[in-house]
Amino acid sequence: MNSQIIDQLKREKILELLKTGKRIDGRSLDEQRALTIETGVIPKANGSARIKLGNTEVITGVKIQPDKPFPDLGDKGILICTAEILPLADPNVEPGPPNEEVIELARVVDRGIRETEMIDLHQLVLIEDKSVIGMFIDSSVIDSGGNLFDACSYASVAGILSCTVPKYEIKDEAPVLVEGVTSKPPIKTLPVSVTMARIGDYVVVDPTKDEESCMDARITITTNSDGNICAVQKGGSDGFTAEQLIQCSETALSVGRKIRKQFEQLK
Amino acid sequence: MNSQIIDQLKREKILELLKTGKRIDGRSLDEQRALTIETGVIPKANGSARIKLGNTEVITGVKIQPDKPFPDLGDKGILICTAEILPLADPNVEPGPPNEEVIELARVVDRGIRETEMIDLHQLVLIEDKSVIGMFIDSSVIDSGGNLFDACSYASVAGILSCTVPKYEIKDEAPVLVEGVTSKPPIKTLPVSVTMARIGDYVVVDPTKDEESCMDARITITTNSDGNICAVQKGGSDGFTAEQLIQCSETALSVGRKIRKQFEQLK
Amino acid sequence: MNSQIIDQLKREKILELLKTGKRIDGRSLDEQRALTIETGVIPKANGSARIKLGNTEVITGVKIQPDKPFPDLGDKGILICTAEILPLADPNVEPGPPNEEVIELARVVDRGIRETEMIDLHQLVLIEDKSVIGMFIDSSVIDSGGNLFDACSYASVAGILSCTVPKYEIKDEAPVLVEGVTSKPPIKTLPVSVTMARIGDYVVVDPTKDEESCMDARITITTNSDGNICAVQKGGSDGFTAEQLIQCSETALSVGRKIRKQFEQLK
Amino acid sequence: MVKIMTQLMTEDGIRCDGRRLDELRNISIKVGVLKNADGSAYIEFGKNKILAGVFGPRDVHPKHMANQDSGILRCRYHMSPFSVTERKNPAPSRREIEISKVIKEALQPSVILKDYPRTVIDVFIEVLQADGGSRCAALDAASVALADAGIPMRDLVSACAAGKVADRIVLDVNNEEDQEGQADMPVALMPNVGKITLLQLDGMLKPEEFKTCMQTALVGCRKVYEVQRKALMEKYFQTGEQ
Amino acid sequence: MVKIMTQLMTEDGIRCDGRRLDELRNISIKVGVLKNADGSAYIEFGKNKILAGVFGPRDVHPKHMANQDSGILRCRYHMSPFSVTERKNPAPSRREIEISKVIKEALQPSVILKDYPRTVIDVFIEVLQADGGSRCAALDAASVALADAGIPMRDLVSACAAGKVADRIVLDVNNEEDQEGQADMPVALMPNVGKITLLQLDGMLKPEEFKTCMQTALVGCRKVYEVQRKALMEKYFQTGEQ
Amino acid sequence: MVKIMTQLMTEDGIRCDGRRLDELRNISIKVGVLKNADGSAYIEFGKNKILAGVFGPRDVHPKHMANQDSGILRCRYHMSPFSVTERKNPAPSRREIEISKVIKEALQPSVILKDYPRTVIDVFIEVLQADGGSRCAALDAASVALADAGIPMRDLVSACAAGKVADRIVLDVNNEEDQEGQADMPVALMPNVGKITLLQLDGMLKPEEFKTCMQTALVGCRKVYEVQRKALMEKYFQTGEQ
Repeated sequence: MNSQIIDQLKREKILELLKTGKRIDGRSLDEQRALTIETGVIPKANGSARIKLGNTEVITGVKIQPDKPFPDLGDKGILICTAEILPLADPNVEPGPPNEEVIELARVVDRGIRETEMIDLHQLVLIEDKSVIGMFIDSSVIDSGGNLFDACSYASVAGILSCTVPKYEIKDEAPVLVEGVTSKPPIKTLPVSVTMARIGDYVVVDPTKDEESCMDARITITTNSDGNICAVQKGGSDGFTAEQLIQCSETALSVGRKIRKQFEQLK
Repeated sequence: MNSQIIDQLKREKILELLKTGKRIDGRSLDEQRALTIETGVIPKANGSARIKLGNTEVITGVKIQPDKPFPDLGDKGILICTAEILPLADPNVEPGPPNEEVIELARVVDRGIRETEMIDLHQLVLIEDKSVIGMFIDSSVIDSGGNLFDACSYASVAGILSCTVPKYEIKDEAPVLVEGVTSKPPIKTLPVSVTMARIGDYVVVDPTKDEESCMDARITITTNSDGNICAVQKGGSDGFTAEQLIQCSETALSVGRKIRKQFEQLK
Repeated sequence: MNSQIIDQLKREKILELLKTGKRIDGRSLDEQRALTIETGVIPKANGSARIKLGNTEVITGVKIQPDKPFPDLGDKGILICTAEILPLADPNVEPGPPNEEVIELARVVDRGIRETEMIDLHQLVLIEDKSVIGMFIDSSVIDSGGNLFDACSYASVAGILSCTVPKYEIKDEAPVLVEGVTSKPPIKTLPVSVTMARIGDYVVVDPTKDEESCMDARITITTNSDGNICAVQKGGSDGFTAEQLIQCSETALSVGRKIRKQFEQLK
Repeated sequence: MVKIMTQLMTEDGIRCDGRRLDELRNISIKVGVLKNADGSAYIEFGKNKILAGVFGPRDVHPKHMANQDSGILRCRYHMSPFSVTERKNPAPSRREIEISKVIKEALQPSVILKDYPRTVIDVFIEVLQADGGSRCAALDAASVALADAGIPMRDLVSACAAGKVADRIVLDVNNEEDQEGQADMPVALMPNVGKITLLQLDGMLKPEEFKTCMQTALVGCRKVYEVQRKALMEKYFQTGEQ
Repeated sequence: MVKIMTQLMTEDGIRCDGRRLDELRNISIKVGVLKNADGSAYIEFGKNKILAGVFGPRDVHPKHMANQDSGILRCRYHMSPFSVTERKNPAPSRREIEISKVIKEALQPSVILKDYPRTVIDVFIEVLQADGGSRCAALDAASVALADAGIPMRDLVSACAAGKVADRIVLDVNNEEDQEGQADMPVALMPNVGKITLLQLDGMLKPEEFKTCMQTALVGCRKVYEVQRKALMEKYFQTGEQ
Repeated sequence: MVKIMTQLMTEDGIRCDGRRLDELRNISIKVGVLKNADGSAYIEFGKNKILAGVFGPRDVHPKHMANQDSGILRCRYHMSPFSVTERKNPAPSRREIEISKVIKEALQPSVILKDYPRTVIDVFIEVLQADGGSRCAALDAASVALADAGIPMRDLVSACAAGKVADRIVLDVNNEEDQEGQADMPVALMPNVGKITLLQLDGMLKPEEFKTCMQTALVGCRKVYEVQRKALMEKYFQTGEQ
């Protein structure tokens, strides 16, 4: 209850500022917070990244290991992105099986990377229908400061870009690791997720935790290097107008280009 | 609490009527509610039925797919009947894993069909000990108006009777679907489940939800086409006399014959 | 709360006695309760034992069956010790998945038998990397009177000592039981677990439930037939001094020798 | 594994099920089909067969989930084991949990929850047979079921997908188009208020296509709205009930 | 897979374990075998070895499960991992959950719950070694354990199965007869009240056989009752306790 | 399967990672690394990389777990899926649950819980990369995080393992030594109070070796203590905060 009153007061303050074109932390409406990316932070993983997006911090580790393909998908390797919010990241998170928020987070991050076709999964097949390479991209939010969707997506992309893929040979129908030989993963494009929040009549890019606590609705749009829109997820308890959404798609493309430049430097 | 008082008043009213040989809905004591059966309601399933028994409504779908046999049962196909009460069927049902009531419901429906040997499981073997046909008969209660045992049983039997079994050939020890060739399932007998409730000194057939809320004990008896008694389950927090139970077994046979005629028309 | 006051009073009483070198049940500080061992109590199991340690009572059954080895451990059979506290053993135990206490209990019992290398697991291999013998040693506490660690450990050891291992032959790469031929399990040493509780400045061996309810800390030390210390687990919400722990290790050896004599008679 | 590739579209824009680019599948909605639920609806949308039942406003259990200032909305989207080609495990999958959440958030703007503090409105959706666009069809049925339960609402919610198939934008993607096509975009609209309350996209669209696709879906939503409206009218005015 | 078919009965009606048609297996019951439980019993019934422990009446947790007007009875039937031929997973199976329910409902008529509103009586049953008829043997032990706990009761509950083996009705079906025989019918009786509180059947019986089978089981229940009674007498009168 | 046996020690007592018998791996601790937690620390201990975050004292949920006379301490030790060689299932294993318990009991004597009745202090530990001795490193970080959260404490808890490798007692067992060596003994010490709050052992030690091993570990704990102290000093005195 108390926190509802505080959220209400926050909202009034935030809206007042937005009317003058400003945000609490001084950003313009379509401005992201600073993104810093560090890779190779988990040397035991095949790829890893620790990213900060404002006060939000995420660590991603990538594990690569031979696996059986999914039935009916024998000509593709396996790619699975997960996300969890560690209980040390947020006073309101409780340990236990993932709730609907976390399941949505993980699935949206996964779809952004899957639907842009970032990785050429056909190149991860060892024996068709029998043995493929599996890539597990696990993201852990370690400090929760808003916009976990983009933060987990950026950490996952950076983790993948930092990967070295081990080589496997087939012996007696079973994959055997070839020591000391690695390659880069088969990257086709760079997905960039951009999340926006509507607060009243204003749409802001990369919302903070405070902005999220009083937003009306949320939209996450993932674009690829060719300027295509590949994945969208609307969230939150209210809606958008069609005009707002078209505007959001344009913002996602323009903001996305800046982030993509940061990714280019990791390649 | 409130509802306990209401159940008590209901019981008094129901008993008063029973003394004059009547039930609230005008039926005689050994009379079932009208049963309507519609098959083929889920065209994507191999068999399906939607049945109404008074205010109770159940949908059953049958899925048929190759499977591995159970260990030590390599000469038999697989038959599994399940049942669940959808939360939209009843204001008191909560989503979540099945509780003891639902587990009992599913197991009693399954045993009725299994113990009468409705299906000749030996005819569902593709390669002994290696590959068999599995039949999954899943029932969902969509409106709960009492006597779910019989309703789920009838829907399951009707679903099975409506089945077309796809043909599988063995190639390289693995079953492969033969498109466009189907057969009827190997039916040996028609099981009919009849549930009765004891309220005071009276035993009524096919209890409604109101009758169940104030019954003393319950008995479900399943018979087959040859007039054998094949499965029995007593429930409820009180008991029966031996005489009552013998009377119940006779009622189950006579009422069962009427229902079986409805099943015959589906063959 | 009430029970906290009672625990406090118990503690005062127990400490008062300890100052005079006595315990409530008349034992000296380094004296165990009487241990009685009965084997063969579950004839359908491959081995079994029912032990009483004071008021604590445990039944262990051993099941032996062919299994696949763990990956990377293809030259060893499988040994798994579990433990559970049945709800009939203790008014405070609730049915349900094991809590942290029970998980610790099971893992400490398992480690005591594993780390002493009681069983020569290499002798349980049928085909290296493919097929091995698995031994499942399941302990159920049926009456809880304190010191479940030692009680479950003794019951497990006695259960193993009472085992007859069936013979398996390999046919078509699969293990087949050879009827009527059995052998003793390949025993290398006899582990003995000794648990001590610190109450104030005193350390007592084999604590009762009352002593446990007011102890400061607990230590379980398992030794083998050669007088080695092989497994240790400290528990409880306070600590020990180094001197106390060294004293405990000596007590574990001396008390252990007496118990081991009881085990010797089972061989 | 042999995959038989269906041709998804003829050269003159006729789709694999015979529809034109901007044509909806057949839709029929029945209102008030369940006796126990406070409100209910059954929809057939192409091959989708979906039931929705609504209970509430009613007390919240467990109580600590209640909101002192407002009612809450809960939603469960569930698929029957027999609803899809391979038998589905009846336990809710992660996909079903996500869809439950987006449906809840798509319905929420339409429901006036402020009037019912400390209560819950439960929306239970059962997919008896699934086809492409099942989340939209589920939403359409759920919104009608909420209205049937007498819940005060700002508007109905009408949902329909559009997508990209054989390089062309099409309305109301079916199962084959969803699986073999290039993009699928489910959209939900409050037609009178003009708010989009659900928008998802899987696939690949150029910015211009994104706009066209959304507009196409919105046209579909408005068509669906007419079907919803007619179904409610039929129950409440033609049959004379309440 | 080679199955060795045991001959279940000789021509002159001697069963595979040497019993006559109407002969019970050996039964022994010990009362008060556990120190922590408020009441307890241990039964050996053929090769069944089963413990039952009772706690209560005591407070209900969680509280919302309590009944203001009456005590409640809970029952857990559980099989030890080593109780059957193949090691059993210790988590309760669906079969164990169903048996827990039918045992609870078989005991309930015998227990006077009205005297203890807002409380629970917990019956915990552990099958240490399972043989045919384990649910009946479990019931027999549980009823004695309830009496040992001093719970006010209308009667004991005495249970025993009958069945059909090699076309003949037999008393007290053992494991081989259960698996290879034609019918198994567990029955529980309150012997003085004359109420049947458990009746199940798996198999195939003609209507006449159904009657004979039930009567046969009831005769068995009365024999079991004598064993239960003697076991309680031994504890409470011969040893002079209480 | 081919196992490459590392030689764990040279004849003149140099270990596989180049350390001497009594030499710790590199340790670095950073205090206050998380913005949301009330207290936090990050430790690198050899190849271990571990985060600890502390919340509280705060209200207990569910309430019935609260203690009227004292605060309670909860602890969760969790390993990231990418922290070990084979990807780990994110659900907590039995091993992680046991380690959570022993860490909680190792920290408990250091925390003054009596001052905060009805509250909980939550310690959350995340192992980002695991090496030998991860439970000790986790404890070291957790104790610093508790101090950083301003929780009143009697002492820090400093933890370090010793073990037996190639027949010699060594300080601070690494991953290879843990897997191929003869014994691993994690120890936690409250250095000023002189209490040992964690002691475990897996392996095989003669009684004399047991003593030496424990003393070796205690020397290590005292060295770790200096690193913990310095890390806290750096945050609270050099940077001038608080």
